[in-house]
Amino acid sequence: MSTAFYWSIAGTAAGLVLVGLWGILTRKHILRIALAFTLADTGVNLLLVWSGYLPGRTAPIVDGTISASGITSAVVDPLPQAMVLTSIVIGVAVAALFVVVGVLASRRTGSADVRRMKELRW
Amino acid sequence: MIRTLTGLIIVLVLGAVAAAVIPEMQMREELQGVGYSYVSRGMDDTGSSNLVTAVIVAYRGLDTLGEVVVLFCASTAVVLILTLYPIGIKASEPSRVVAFTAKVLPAPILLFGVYFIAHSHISPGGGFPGGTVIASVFLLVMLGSSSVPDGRGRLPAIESLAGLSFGLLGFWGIMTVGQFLNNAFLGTGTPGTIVSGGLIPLISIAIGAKVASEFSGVFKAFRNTGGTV
Amino acid sequence: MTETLMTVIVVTFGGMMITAAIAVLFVRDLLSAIIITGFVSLSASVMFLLMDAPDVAITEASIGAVLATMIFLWGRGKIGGDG
Amino acid sequence: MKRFPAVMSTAAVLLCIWIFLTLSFHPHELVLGFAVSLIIAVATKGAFTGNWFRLLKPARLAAEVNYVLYFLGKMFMANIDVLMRVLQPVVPVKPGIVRASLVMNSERARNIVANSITLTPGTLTIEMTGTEIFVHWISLPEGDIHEETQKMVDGFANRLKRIFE
Amino acid sequence: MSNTFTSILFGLLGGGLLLAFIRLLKGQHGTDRAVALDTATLISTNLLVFIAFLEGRSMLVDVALVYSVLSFLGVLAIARYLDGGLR
Amino acid sequence: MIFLSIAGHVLLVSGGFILFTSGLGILRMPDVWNRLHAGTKATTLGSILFLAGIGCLEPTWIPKLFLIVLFIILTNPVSGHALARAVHMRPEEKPDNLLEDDLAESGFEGGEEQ
Repeated sequence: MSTAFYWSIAGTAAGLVLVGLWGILTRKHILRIALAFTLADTGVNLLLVWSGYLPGRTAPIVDGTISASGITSAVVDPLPQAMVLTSIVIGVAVAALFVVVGVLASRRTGSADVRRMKELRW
Repeated sequence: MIRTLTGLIIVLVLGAVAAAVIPEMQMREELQGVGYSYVSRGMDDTGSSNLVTAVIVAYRGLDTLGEVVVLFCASTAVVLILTLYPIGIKASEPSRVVAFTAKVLPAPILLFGVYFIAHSHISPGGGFPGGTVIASVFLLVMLGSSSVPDGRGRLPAIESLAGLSFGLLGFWGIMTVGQFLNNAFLGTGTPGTIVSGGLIPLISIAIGAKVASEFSGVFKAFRNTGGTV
Repeated sequence: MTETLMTVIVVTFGGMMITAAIAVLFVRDLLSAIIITGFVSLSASVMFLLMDAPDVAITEASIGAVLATMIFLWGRGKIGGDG
Repeated sequence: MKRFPAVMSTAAVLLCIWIFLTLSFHPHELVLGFAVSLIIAVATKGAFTGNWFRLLKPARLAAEVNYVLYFLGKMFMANIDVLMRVLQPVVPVKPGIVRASLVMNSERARNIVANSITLTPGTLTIEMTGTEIFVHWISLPEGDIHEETQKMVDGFANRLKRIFE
Repeated sequence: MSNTFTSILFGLLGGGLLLAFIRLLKGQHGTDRAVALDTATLISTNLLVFIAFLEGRSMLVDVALVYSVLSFLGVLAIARYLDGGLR
Repeated sequence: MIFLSIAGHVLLVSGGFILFTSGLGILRMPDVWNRLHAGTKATTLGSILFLAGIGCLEPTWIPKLFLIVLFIILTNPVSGHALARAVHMRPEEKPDNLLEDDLAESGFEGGEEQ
């Protein structure tokens, strides 16, 4: 019982990644694929932050509530949080690029269906 | 049909892998390795109360510089593609209430953005969220009008200036103590006050300005190609 | 905060997020899919706060709620069609 | 410098917000906050508050307090109303959109009226033109609907006129 | 603050959130879903403040501040899209 | 102090109940405009009461809570109004149970007035 919420966070994150991947593989509309990509992105970010989470501790910001001496036993790991912070911003920039390229490709082929975008095939 | 089936199989296999691997990650009770080192030394090394900002700006400052470059490339690509292949639809007029709100609310939201950037070393926030908050002010102004806001030529200037100052702040460290992006040579001050953390506030301002101008540039390119924004 | 309570919150939000994620793939209207994606981002922000990551929560809220939604709405306006 | 009072009052309000955010009276914080709020106020041309110094006269203060109390009372009634409707087995609605005239000089006052109407019993502003306002009723009032709507709009507008004109 | 009381409050907020979420999934049109999103984000703002209160750290309130401001902007963007970007 | 504590608890419960009502209203109301009624009014008052309750229990947080309340009061009616107007702009999604519709009679379609 004591760690149920810990594992349910991981389950949520992994579930989001899987749902996103499934969407990327099976959907046809290019924007729907971009949305699924965003979902998978969110799931990966959750998983990363979860890997640095220690139950029962608090945020890694020093103020009146935690003392500077006992800090190593009071806060969660700041390193994954720092990575995720940059990853989120990159994620949205990549999504923007995805959407813009998708819009142009659909303009050229006349439909938003990825199966008809032959130029993007390899 | 075959597509759905293939996707389902791949996802099921990956799910099985995840179900096997994730429980192997034992729940930790203590900080270990590099995380422990950052937490135990962070306050003394950088003078920043917010250890996440300390990691982003000071310990992993070089990574952040690279990451800002990636962001720059992505936004430049978006703007470039949209400039090369313009697609135009006319935007509609907003209602009066929305137009008035778009005149009134930018000031306090800008203040929030500046607050998050300037207090990145004391409270949650930092260059990235502060920059996006400021960019969303630009978005609010665009939502409240049907025309393109001016500022042509100013956005790229701010963007280049911010990137340049990030680099120069790094080189300042080389000049004084022979280390790129060293932040402690200015003195770290008393943690928890606004003037502390050495270079961290300055670098946060540079990151914030860069993120804000890049996203604003993307939105401006969207607006220039017409459409709903 | 007791652990039971925390478990209930996390399970509630996690269940909502996964349900919403599946709904994004299956809902007929693309605009609705975009709105539901916004909801997933906002729930993720609450999850980040529960995991004691306020910086990440702020970033996710600002980006997921506004910037990503705006980009997808732009694309929806340009492409059209629901699939 | 026609906008000087507006810019200064915006800067003052922004400085208050800054102090509320930081909860600190350290000189560095105050100097930084003052500089930032001044820059933002100049950049946004003082649009946040307009000229608030004019609103601080004692006679107007009484009108403002009167308006706020009236508005809060109405908002409380609105929620009781919505609550009563939602908790019934069949939600009783009688919706309709009614036009009312709203003639005020100040764009600010018109917007305050529109937003107040949105937050008060059973009404929602749908559209506002130069002289008219369109209100959606959750349940149309008894009697002549146009008269009742006009009475409701004027309840706000007349109280605001004492403040802004 | 007693445990039962906390549970009651979480029940109320979470219940409201779940009801709004059901509307978000069920809603017939995009507009219904946008309305549900608006409500759900406001309830979540209160939930965030409550979590910060239970953790006892005032800095977490900043998250609720950003959340309330920016969720408004998101809903406004959706509304502006709906009111005639396509015509 | 005991008075503040009691007031805080009462405010919290009433605020939470009103927020719950808003969710219920969103689910139960028959058409989109009536849902907006529940969504804007109830959440605004509910947030005010709930945050006031938190403020009673933690008096040092009052400034920040006040800012949140201020922003909710400033922004919530605007988003409600924008959504309501958007519904009217989309004829295919407009509810058809209106007993009176002056706006459609006035021929207003949006976009053309200055």
